[in-house]
Amino acid sequence: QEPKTGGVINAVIQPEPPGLMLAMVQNGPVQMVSGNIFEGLLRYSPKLEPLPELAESWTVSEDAKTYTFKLKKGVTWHDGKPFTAADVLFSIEMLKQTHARARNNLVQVDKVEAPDDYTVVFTLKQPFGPFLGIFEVGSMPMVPKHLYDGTDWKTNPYNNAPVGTGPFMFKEWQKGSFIRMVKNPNYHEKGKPYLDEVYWQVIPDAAARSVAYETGKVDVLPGGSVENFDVPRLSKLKDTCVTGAGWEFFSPLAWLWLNNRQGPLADKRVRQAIMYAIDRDFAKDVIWNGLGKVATGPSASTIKYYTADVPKYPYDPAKAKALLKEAGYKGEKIRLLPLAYGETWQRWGEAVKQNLQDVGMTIETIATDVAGGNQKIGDWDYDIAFTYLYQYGDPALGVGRNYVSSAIAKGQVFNNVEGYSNPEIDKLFADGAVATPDSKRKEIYEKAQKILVEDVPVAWMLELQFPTIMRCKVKNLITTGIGVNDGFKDAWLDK
Amino acid sequence: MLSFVAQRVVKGVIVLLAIVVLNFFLIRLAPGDPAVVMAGEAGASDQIFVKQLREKFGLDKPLPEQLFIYVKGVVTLDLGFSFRQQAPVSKLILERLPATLLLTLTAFAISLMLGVLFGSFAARFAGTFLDTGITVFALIFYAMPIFWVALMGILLFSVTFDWLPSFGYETVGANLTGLAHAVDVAKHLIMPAMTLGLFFMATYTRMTRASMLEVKRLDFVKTARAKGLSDAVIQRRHVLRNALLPVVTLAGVHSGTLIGGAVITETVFAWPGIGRLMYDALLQRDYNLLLGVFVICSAMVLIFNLITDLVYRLVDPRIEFAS
Amino acid sequence: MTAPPAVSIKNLQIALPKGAERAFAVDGVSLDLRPGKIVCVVGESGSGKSMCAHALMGLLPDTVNVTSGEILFEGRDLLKLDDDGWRDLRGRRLAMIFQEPMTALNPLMRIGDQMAEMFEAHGLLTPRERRARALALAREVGLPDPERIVRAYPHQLSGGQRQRAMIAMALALEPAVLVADEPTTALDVTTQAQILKLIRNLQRNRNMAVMFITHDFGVVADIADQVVVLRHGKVVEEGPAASVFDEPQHDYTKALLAAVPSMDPPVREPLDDQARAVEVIGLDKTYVTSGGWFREDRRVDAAREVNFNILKGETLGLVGESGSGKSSVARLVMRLIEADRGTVRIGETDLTQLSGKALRTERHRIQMIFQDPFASLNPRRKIGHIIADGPIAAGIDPKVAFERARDLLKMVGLDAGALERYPHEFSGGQRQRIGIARALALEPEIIVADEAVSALDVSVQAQVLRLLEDLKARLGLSMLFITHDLRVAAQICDRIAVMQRGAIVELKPTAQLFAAPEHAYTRELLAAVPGRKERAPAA
Amino acid sequence: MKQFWKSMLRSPSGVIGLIILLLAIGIAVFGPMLFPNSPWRMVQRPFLPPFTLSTVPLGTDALGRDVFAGMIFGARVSLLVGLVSTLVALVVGVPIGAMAGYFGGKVDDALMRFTEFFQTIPSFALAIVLVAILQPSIYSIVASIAVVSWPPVARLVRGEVLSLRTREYVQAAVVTGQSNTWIILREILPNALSPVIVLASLMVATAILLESSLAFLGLGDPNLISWGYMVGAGRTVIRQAWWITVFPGVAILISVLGLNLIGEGLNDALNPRLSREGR
Ligand SMILES: Nc1ncnc2c1ncn2[C@@H]1O[C@H](COP(=O)(O)OP(=O)(O)OP(=O)(O)O)[C@@H](O)[C@H]1O
Ligand SMILES: Nc1ncnc2c1ncn2[C@@H]1O[C@H](COP(=O)(O)OP(=O)(O)OP(=O)(O)O)[C@@H](O)[C@H]1O
Ligand SMILES: [Mg+2]
Ligand SMILES: [Mg+2]
Repeated sequence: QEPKTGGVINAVIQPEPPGLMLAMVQNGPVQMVSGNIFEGLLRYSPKLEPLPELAESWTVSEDAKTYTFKLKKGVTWHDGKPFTAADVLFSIEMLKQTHARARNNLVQVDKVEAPDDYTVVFTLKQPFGPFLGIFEVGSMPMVPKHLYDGTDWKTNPYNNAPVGTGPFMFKEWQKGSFIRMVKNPNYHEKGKPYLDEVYWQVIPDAAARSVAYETGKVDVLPGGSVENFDVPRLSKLKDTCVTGAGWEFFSPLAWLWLNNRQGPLADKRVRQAIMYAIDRDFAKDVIWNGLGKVATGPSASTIKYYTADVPKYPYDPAKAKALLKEAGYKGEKIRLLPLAYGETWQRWGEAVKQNLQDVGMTIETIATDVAGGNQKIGDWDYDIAFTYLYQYGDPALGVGRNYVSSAIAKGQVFNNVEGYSNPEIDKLFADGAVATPDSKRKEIYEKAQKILVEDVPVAWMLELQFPTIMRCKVKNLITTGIGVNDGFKDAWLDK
Repeated sequence: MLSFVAQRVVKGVIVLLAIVVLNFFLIRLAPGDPAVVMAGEAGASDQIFVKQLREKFGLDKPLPEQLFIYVKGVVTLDLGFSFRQQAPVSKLILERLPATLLLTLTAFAISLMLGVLFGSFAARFAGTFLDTGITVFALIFYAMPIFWVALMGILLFSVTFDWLPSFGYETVGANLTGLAHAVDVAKHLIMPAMTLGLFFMATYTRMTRASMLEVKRLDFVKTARAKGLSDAVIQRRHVLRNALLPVVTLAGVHSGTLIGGAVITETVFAWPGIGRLMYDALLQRDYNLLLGVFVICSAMVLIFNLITDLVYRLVDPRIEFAS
Repeated sequence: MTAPPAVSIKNLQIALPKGAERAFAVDGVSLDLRPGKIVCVVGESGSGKSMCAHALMGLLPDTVNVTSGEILFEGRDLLKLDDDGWRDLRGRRLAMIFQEPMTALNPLMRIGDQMAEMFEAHGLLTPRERRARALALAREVGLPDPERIVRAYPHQLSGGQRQRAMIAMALALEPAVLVADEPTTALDVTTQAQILKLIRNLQRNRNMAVMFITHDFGVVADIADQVVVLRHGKVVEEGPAASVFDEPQHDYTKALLAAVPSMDPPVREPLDDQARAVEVIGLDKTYVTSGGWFREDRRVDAAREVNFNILKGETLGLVGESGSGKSSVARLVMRLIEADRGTVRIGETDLTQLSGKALRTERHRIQMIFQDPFASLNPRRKIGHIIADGPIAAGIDPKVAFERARDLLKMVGLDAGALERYPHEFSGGQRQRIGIARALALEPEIIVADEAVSALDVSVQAQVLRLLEDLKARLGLSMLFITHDLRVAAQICDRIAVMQRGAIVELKPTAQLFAAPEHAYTRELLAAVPGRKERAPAA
Repeated sequence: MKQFWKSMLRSPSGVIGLIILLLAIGIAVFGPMLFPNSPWRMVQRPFLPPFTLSTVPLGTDALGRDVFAGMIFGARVSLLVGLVSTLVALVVGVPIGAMAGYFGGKVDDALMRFTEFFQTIPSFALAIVLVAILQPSIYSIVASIAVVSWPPVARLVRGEVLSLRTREYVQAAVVTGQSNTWIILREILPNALSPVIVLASLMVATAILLESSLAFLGLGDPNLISWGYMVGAGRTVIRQAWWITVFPGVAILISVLGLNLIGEGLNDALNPRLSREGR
């Protein structure tokens, strides 16, 4: 089908982003909106293969230490200035200071050079397997040097009216109501974008979002914007299409932090007992309404080098009881910290509590709001705590950080919060990141997965799925592994 | 009278400063750290990043110094910079204030008008079926959670009948001006204002009723009857006015709290008001923004308290202004 | 000679609720009101006078019911009237002046507006005309500074001023029948004379039928055409004024007439050698009411350089026109309001210097009887408590205090059952007596009596005055006795101070004052005492 | 006292109110004993509509827990939160308002400014902050709700007292040398009672629902079930399963109705003009 041009789409954005300058703020909604205004050097297919965006092509040297990107010519910023390699160099310098994930991703980079206006060369200290996976717009957005260089970034007026190279230009933001972006007529991919305008509607209440969709006021409900319980009902509406695609790059995985440092949970058997005790199928079917997948281990199934060949923990309360007995657990009180992200997570917390109590554990739920919960986790002041994290396509980017002992530090809410420390795992992840070729990496990561699943440093629950609901007339919205985050570039309306 | 107002304003400013200081500490007593929250959202939580954030917001400075900086700002009408939204607090609040005032004042007017109306009916027909009916009716909107009433309203008027828009402040993208715009906003306003108004209505209904029954038995009502005034006029002019005092008091208290108290209504109807802003700021420990909202709310309440006291004086001439 | 009655009450019986002192407030009362005639209803306090009046207006309290009888007005039985019918009659054809001025006015409405409402109620005149009429009415009833008064609120007026406002309202539409429930009780004699003249004139000109309830026989003598004497809800005597005065038939009537105080002050021992009980030096008080946003403040000098003292065992009378500041002086002396300047000394204690607990313990030495009996009784407290609270607060055993309350009630002529009742269940005069009992309960050295007997019928009045005299003698009680009834003043006061516009214009021993008034105003007052022309009843 | 009960029992609204309240309290106290099953236990399939199975007469919630059991157990917490926090609010608010109104001047100023501090912060936000600081538990929740609910009481009482203290009967009490406490308690407050009763009987509902809002944010006492919690928890599935919110919602409504009826009866009983005759 030939794409048609023209039309306006109303999408929901939840929660309202705190800002739109992707280089400065990077939470989910910011990426979702600004991913259409800014661009990265690459995008990723649903299989997480790199695709060209601002970089037309790239080459990797034999030793896997030099990456050369050829930039696309004729790309202009929304204000008409040309986009060049100088912008890339500046962006990298800026992101190193403002974008924590980018900084981590760039630690392996020795230097970045621009031999000419349209070439950028990265030289690495050592080979880094996932290197080509760090150029997506959310991870490394390109910033206009001419507007930011030499200014106070924090108060730069363009933070409020961001200027990118993307298919859409920022037009207007009525705080608390909507964000409006309009077609970039000079977009470097000829003919794109097809849409004239996109409105991002801010509707803070989930039920109200469903209604807005039902009454035709919005056309796109990106993943996670309605309650799971509502998904089946909405899917059945006329002219409604649902897809779970578009999350491959992030692959959110939910698990329970288990505080490995102290108390009964320091015992591997108790942690295993927890895995057996929890009915994860129930959680998937009832709480997540059948969406998602029971996790088998530290890697989501969409992530590179995933293996299902690991020890299994089916729901088995009897076994859990036996293990507890074996470990000498005598009903010591265990504190459970649910995630205060709304009803689904609260219900899940209650279900898990019930599961654990059923096998004879004494559970006390600690109530806090999000900020208070973060503080407790950061202070290691918990026994069991809910979380879910993105995995960013490669175990070296999103998985290892949660298990290696170098990532243990007080005051942080991710990374190795559970206090698991295993030299073997440390080594495997260190090697895996720099190993070449791919087959070698695969071998290392599979081994790591087996060890981790045996040790149960945390209790993996579900690979979450956040389906995107939209009207069927919206075509081609999700074409890449990062989904709606840069989706409107290709989307068109079948009127 | 003018000097009374002037005095109250001066006092108000002092109270406001005290409130600022106390709130400053109160907010910080709550567990949670804005830097950690933000780091969490950004999907990265290494310590360098958190430290950077803390430095950026001045959270690394000792508390008294932070307080000093903040108070100094407030005195010069600068409410600081929102950590999370990266914008001046006063700008963020001012953006939302009109919508909030529109919603709350409308709701307030609705609740007061309906409340007093129903209350006087209930009093006039005390003990009858009508009285019971009004009581139950008012209590339903009061005791039923707001979100429930709101959602039922949406389902009925937006989904089933498609009469009223279900969310927002105006039709996005319609670019209406003048009267058309006003009508559009009014359409959006009806449901949230009614929801909120019906909630507060119960208090006024009950209060008016009780108070009127009390006043009804006073001697001057007999005088009024002896004049040959009609029942309606007696109720309105003699009974109601005298019964209004506690209603005015309560209205004063509510009018202020309404500003920050409409979180749920604003949420369900996606009304871009301050309640929502405050709620988010609170959950994210966006200290400056939260404090800013508190300061604005406090100022509003103080203003409303002053107005209440002046209205009191209008309603009850026996109350003298203390000087 | 007898025109057909405008109103004729036939065999009226009104039942009281359970727990009241008797079954029927009014029992078989019949009386006629004729156009152009004034019927004075007299009788002891609580005898059912007000009940008759209220029944005539259809304004009986909810808890009280008419059990039989009829009230005919223009051929219709008023008792069978529906709401609309009443509304049409009230105000326009039947008007009423209530007994208690403070509570009878809406505290939140300006006086002028309340007057104008009279016209509005019946859809007469334009708003502008109504206001003009209100002003004219205020002037007609002799309210001072009418422009200001119509803008004032009831609480800013003196008792007499309020009463005059009420009268103005009642007369506004020149009704066919006027029911006046002790309309001049709260007024000083000069104003009273004016009002009586006013009522008389209107009644003559408009051929109005008037039911005039009073216990002031001077007034009766001045204006009555017919007199009806009530006792315990029954008519005990009825007839033309002259015959009732000259040849009273019933013993009760005779007793009443005998109790009317005379204008001739008795001879009194001079008390010069006694110590000073109260000393008032240079009291000043100006009320300033803020006038609103842009209006000027309203200032009233309620006391200007007021000096006097009261000796031990002495009664100082304070007379003067309504609104002259008598109550204000009383309040200043009681320290219920703060003076702008000046000192009040009780014995050796400077009351104006005390505060807090010290003031509280000194307070029982000086007690007050309030002018407005209803307003000064807590509607939610039983009489027993109202009287006993003071002594209990002073540390007296509650049992004893209640015992004494019972005695006091008996002393003021109420039965013990009253202890268990609430203020609204009493008649005006009964409430007044409760106020007196309360003041006496603390056995004070000094009593400030603000119109303490003005609401009482003469027999009870005489009884109470005797009581006060007796206490005075027994306990060496001193008294500041505020009144506008110069007869009473003549009988009870050792000396009398005359007040006008906040200042004392003359202060002399009673006999001297009556014999040789110096100040023009004093002379005016004395001349206005009602019933002077009539043969002085035996003292 | 006897007379008080007599007149209370004479007013029909008072009787109905009392019956409702006693019933609710009875359920709160004895319900859990008769119904030993934990309301947290998942007993049936989720979203079972009401009146289909006799074992779970009111259906099940999102996790398959018995809504009826929740209602029974929830009564205890909800009534506790509602009644106790209202009571505390009254105990704090009435004296402060009375003193401010009675003494006027500096005392009034000081007390009102103090009140303003609590009154000016949006109550919901203040409650959240307080619960967060104190750590969520039934005690801290009750305390926080009380802290945010007393200012209106104080303001209301002050307003009434302000106008009552100029009445002559108050002056009469002053001249008989009664202490300020006595005057406030005996002369003024009884006459200011009627609006306070109304406010208090309404506050109970606010407290119950405020607890639910806190629970919604994860700041409820997670180990206790309450009506408010149930209402909040059913919120997101209102369109699929109305019964999860409606039943506890109706329970709240009926309790509040009962309390208001009691308030009405109380008002009548305390009003001497009505107490003699009834109506
Ligand atoms: N609270 C007040 N505020 C303003 N003016 C007042 C107040 N109380 C009294 N006044 C005014 O002060 C004057 C004196 O009043 P006061 O009550 O002392 O008179 P009085 O001599 O007792 O009169 P009466 O015999 O009618 O009772 C009157 O003009 C009255 O209007
Ligand atoms: N609301 C009431 N409830 C019960 N008894 C009442 C009520 N009002 C009046 N009474 C009683 O009815 C009787 C008649 O009262 P009424 O007011 O007619 O007396 P009155 O003749 O006007 O006396 P006064 O001269 O003292 O005003 C009194 O015994 C009084 O105690
Ligand atoms: Mg009377
Ligand atoms: Mg006076």
